[in-house]
Amino acid sequence: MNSLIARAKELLEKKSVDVVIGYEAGPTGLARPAFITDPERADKLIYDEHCEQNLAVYLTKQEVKNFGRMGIVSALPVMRSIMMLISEKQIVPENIVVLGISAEGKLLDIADINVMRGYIEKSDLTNPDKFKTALAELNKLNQEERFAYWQKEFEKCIKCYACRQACPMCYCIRCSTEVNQPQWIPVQSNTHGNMEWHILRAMHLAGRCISCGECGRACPVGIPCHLLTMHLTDTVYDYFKVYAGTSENMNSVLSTYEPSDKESFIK
Amino acid sequence: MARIGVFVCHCGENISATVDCTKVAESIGKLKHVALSAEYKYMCSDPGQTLIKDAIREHNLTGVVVSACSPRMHEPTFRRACAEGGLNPFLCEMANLREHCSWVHEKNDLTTEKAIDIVRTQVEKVKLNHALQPIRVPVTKRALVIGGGIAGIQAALDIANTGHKVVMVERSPSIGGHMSQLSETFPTLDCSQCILTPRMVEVAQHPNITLYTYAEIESVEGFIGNFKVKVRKKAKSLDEKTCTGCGLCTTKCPQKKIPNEFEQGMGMRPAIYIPFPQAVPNKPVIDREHCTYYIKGKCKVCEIVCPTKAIRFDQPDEILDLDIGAIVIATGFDIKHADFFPEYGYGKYKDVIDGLQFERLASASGPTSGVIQRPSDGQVPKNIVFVACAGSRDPAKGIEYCSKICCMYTAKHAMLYKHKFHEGKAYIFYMDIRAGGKNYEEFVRRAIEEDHVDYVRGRISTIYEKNGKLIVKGADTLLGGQPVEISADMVVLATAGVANSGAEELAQKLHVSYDSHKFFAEAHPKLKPVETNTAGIFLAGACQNPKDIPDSVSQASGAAVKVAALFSQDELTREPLVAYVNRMAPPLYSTCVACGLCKPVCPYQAIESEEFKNREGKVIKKAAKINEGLCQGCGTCVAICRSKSIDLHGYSNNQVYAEVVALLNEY
Amino acid sequence: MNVFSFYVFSPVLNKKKTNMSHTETLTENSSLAHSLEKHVDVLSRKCYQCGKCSAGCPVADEMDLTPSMVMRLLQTESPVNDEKLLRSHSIWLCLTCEMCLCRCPMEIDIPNVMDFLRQKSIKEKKVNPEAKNIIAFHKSFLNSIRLTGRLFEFGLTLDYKRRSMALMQDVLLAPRMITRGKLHFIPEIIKGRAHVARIFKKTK
Amino acid sequence: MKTGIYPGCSLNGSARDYNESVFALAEAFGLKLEQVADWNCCGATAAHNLNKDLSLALPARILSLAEQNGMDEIIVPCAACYNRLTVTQNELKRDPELKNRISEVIEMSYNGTSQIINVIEWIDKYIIPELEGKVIKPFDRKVACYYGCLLVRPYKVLGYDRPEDPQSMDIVMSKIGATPVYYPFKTECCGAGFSMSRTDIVANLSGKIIEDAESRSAEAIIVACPMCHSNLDMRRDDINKYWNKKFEIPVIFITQAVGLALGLSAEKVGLKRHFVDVNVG
Amino acid sequence: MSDFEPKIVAFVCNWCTYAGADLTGTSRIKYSPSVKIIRFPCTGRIDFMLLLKAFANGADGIIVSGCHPNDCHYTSGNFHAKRRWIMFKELMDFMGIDMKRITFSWVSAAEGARWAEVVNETDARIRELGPYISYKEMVNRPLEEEVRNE
Repeated sequence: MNSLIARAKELLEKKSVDVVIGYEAGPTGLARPAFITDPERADKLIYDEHCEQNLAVYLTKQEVKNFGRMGIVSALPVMRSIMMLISEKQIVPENIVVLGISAEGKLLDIADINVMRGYIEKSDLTNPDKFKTALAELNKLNQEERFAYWQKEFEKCIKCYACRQACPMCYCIRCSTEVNQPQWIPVQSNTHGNMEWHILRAMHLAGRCISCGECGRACPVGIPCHLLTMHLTDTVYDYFKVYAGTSENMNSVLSTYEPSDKESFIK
Repeated sequence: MARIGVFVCHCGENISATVDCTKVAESIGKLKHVALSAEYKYMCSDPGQTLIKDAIREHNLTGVVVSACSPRMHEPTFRRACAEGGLNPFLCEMANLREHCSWVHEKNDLTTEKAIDIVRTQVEKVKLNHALQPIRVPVTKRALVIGGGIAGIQAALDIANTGHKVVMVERSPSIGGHMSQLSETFPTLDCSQCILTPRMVEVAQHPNITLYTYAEIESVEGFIGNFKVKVRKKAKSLDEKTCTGCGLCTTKCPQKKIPNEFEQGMGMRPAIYIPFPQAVPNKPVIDREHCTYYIKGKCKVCEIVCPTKAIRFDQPDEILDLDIGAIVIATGFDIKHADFFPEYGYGKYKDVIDGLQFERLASASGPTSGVIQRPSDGQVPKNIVFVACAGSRDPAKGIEYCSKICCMYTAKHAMLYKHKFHEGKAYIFYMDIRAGGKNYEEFVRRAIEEDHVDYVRGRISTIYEKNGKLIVKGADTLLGGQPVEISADMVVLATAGVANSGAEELAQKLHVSYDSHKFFAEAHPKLKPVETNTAGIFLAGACQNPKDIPDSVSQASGAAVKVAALFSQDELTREPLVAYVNRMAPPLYSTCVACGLCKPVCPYQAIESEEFKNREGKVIKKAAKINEGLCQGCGTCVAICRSKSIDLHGYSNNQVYAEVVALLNEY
Repeated sequence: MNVFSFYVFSPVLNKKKTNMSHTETLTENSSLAHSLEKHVDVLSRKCYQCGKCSAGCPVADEMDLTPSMVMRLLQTESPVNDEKLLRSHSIWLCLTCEMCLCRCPMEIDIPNVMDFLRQKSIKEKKVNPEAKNIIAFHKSFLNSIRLTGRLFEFGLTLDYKRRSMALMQDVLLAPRMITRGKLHFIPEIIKGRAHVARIFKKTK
Repeated sequence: MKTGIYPGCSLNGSARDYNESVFALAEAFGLKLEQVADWNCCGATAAHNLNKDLSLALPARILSLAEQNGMDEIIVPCAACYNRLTVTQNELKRDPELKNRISEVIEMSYNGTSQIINVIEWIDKYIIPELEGKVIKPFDRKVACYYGCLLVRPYKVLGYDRPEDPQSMDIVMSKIGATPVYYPFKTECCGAGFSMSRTDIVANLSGKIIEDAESRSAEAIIVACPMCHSNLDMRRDDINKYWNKKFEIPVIFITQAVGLALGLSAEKVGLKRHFVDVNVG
Repeated sequence: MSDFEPKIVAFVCNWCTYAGADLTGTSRIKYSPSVKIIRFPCTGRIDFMLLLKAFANGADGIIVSGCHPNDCHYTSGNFHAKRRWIMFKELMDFMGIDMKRITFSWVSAAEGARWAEVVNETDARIRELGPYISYKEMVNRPLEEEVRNE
């Protein structure tokens, strides 16, 4: 990815950004996030199939914001996250420079937000194929089986909230899990409390999830919690024909409405 | 340490017949924090209320639960009682044992158990109630009336006569609106000008009314009782103080070929003009678009001839800042010009005109001074065809709704024509005659029976010109759709009434909602036809939907009363059951992250954004903030807020949660 | 082959059922309005009888039921009126000039309704006797195509005369057409003739 | 860009004149017009009156053939065929299930790729731009442009010009020096397929059209539809008999008019085949 | 299941369904006492978490009801609720939570009789389904039983 390195160097030298958020090779050979502020270190940047993490999560972190203008290595999910974060007033486009990466891993020239929007609109916004199958499988099960399946999964949950931390959309400074007046989510970890947490999380991401699958990847005990939000992503599209993170002024599905909204279950 | 008083009402037999009130009182009495649990035959009676008041003092209660009828019935009663007893009224809740229990169930243990559950739930809730003070907002006692048509005039006069100040803003150079263009008015056929002009003058002279014509609303901020309105006074290029309205300039202006808006383009006017003889104010304005001086840079004839030297070519627009307490929207309607009906040839054939043009033709002050003549050759039409629903009830090319006024004014037009020209023939092609008003049906009958107007039930398919005649092809559906062909001298299209141009823009400035046709939307179709969903803004006249004069006037008076009622007090007090966004000590300030997702949810634009600055004045935190004046307490924002930073007084997260728990668990 | 005999002994279409996409429902015991809605997705109930269709219809004064009347009768959903419609002359007089649809405030596809009624009328053998010539012409027309793949005007004329018995009609026209080279005696028979014939069979 | 032509039956027979004028124009501007190989009749009114599937299948075959011939667009001079083909293309586009059924019937694959244009669109596209300086005999007459039904309706499907008071023909005519008169009968029906079965109706309707044109002192009626032409021209005797008048106004195909303006001979554009004489002065 | 007395919680809005239920009372229409009402200003206020809490606290069925579309006292609360319930229902289905136990309905202030129907219909359905054992088991499962098997 010399082109990427070159671009990053250039940006840093020109002082058009103060930090480039990207990936570098970690000790185990796997990729880890890198925050490059010195042009000389730009050549540390890599981009390969290991670079899965959604870096957009850092854009809202104060310690990263403090750097100043941020350049960020962005595959499609990151770009969509950025769109959502702009729509939700968490970041200002002026502070972000996108080093876009195409699906083929090539550096894209994302001159400005319009270009990015154009690129996103052209891209496939459905859930990644690897998850589609999983979703289909689950949908095949009957209600009891599904309930059993998820109970089994949520038994494992240790309430570490890694799913929350990994999600660029979970940027609240106080998560509702930390509310104890009333105690919406039980502190200790037990199956139904865990389930409540995952429902809460999924609902809060309804129409906002950009299907990066980061939450599932982050889970230390391997709960496929990303399927919940991704299922809602499908639902949102089925009902309202929108995908999250397609423009910098998305209006959130749950805070808008159309009188013509159709459902079949309200009597 | 909560001390709750519970009062179980028998409501005569109404509750005690099926619910064992004694058992309820007893078992509730056992609950923690319940200082007293009493029962009484009629809690709402005087002795009943006294019981509560005394109990509050004796047991210095921190909360009261009255277990009786529906809170929708007596909540105010008991809250007042508590207040009189020295307890904050919002520390009183009601358990609905009558409508929701005793009346809908049989007498048995289950019913009594349910009653206990209901009361327990309210006890748990009331423990978490907060003492609230009613919200007080000051009221600026000045009303703004937007639009100077008959509705606006009526509203302005009515408000002004209650002794309150009124500002009227009218877009055109004169007030009067569409009514001033009308010849006669149905169903009485009295002259429109004669009944309107006195009112117009009254507006101009009323000590409480400030009139701004040739002016438009620039922006509106604030909320009920406290609006901040910017008004743009467009430059009239004239010093109104020195101008005497002699009108010399208008006669001398060399540019005379401008289609006259007031005459619906059937007459011409100069570039400096007074819209019509009875205009108020009766002073000219320069139409800069057409004025030779503004186009070519020379002329200034008006300036030369003006005896009082009142012309001001370099006059700029003026922006006025007004503090307003209440707003009446009376921007009226417009007619949909029929050019979207190529088959009717409106605009192509001179003698195919619309209803308003006919009004001008029939008006004594009109271009033909009341003689109905064909625009093409000035001939008096020997026969004339009126086409109803030209655009109305036509989703394909026009609008789907019924414009309401056309049936009547078309009947009137036909009548006026017949009165002026007896041997003439008048056909009206209609689908239905909608004459549901006082003396309306009679009026239509008169047109048919006495004036021999020919009503043909069917729509016109096409109109074309042939040897100076207009061939009108219609059908008579009462004869099974038999084709009818009339060779007419003139055709009048009863074109649809539509929202006034700019209505949408204005609605957005005012944050009031409007319907799919850009008409302003009322707060409730039946019970709040005058209010908008924004407190303090009211509707009058045809800006809501096409209306005739009587309807517009009565609605205007209605709006005026709403405003007067609002102005009758110095402060508004509102139930404090509103939402609020939490605040805490720096550096957090609030757990709100200002994601703004609650903003679009609020139907009242009550959610604003507050900025927190550090010493250098740099914004270090943004958070949502609820405007108590606007919030109506629906709580939708509360349920939307992910970080639970918003909460609602009276229905707080804590309370509803406690209710759920209490309702389902016995302790 | 002798053109004349070729046509005179040609099989006659109207012995067979004329088919269309909505066959399956024709036996269904439901009102015309209902099957219209179901199969050509035309809602007769949208019509509020403004009569603009009748007003603009070029053949309205020839019709026994004007377009707006047709819509009204459909709305009644009564067997009697449905019968009336299928036996009416109007449905055959409709020229499909589409003026009605073009000007209908509710955009009701009346031409489509007419097609539907015509086809149903034939299917149920309720064709109005006065319309026999019109149908005869249509059938001769289709017949001509079925046999040659293209329209053979001369053959069409003869076949039509045979069907309609209007033997003397246009005898003066023919010679002038011939002198202007507007009438061939030999049909153009396309290569795909069999193919076209198959299409006819399949759409039965 | 390969442009094919679907003449349709009339242009092969009763409207040979139209056909000749189209090809004359094509020749004059060196435009290649290849016929859709082995084309069949579109089914016209008869088909959709009696048999819906057939009325879709016949045009579908034509369109598929055009696709097989690799034609990106096909000019369809006959308004009736133009209408049927376009309607079919539209129906099949709207309803994939129907499309499959029909392509099964015609035993050919159908994609609806070839674009259908009528004769006026064709003139607009290929001739008007080249017209500069080629008009040697301006068609200096008052003309009534008669569009008929099938060129403009159903508007939602054809999307050509505008349903009321269309202009495209008028524009072309004024480009070759003619003066179009105001003419409210532009889109009234001429009686169409009733030519034989209900000659009386045709005589009545066509009569109105002619009468109005004459009353507006038009010197010619310009048409772009063989059916309209045969009704207004070939049926002139019936019309005169019905109205018991002597209408003399000639009926000219727009292609013929353009041809004449280019200085092509009356024979060349097939004028000699008309029933009502046209004096080419 | 004869001795089974279902616990059903009704979350209703103050302006339509609560008033409707009042009307049921004033018109003395009988319905099952198994349903107990919690009053909200608007369906827009009803937090989906409360539904879960209801189940967690032993509810066997839930009714959520408010103003018909376009009738909302606050003009749009019920529309927002509608979208919320669409999402919620789809998610619940996906997680195998028994949606047959939740009734969503619009009941206006004029529909007293309808409220009784909604209640009785729900009550009957819940009685048929029996107590929500699977959920209760999950909730009541003691901590030590919470195995951690990766």
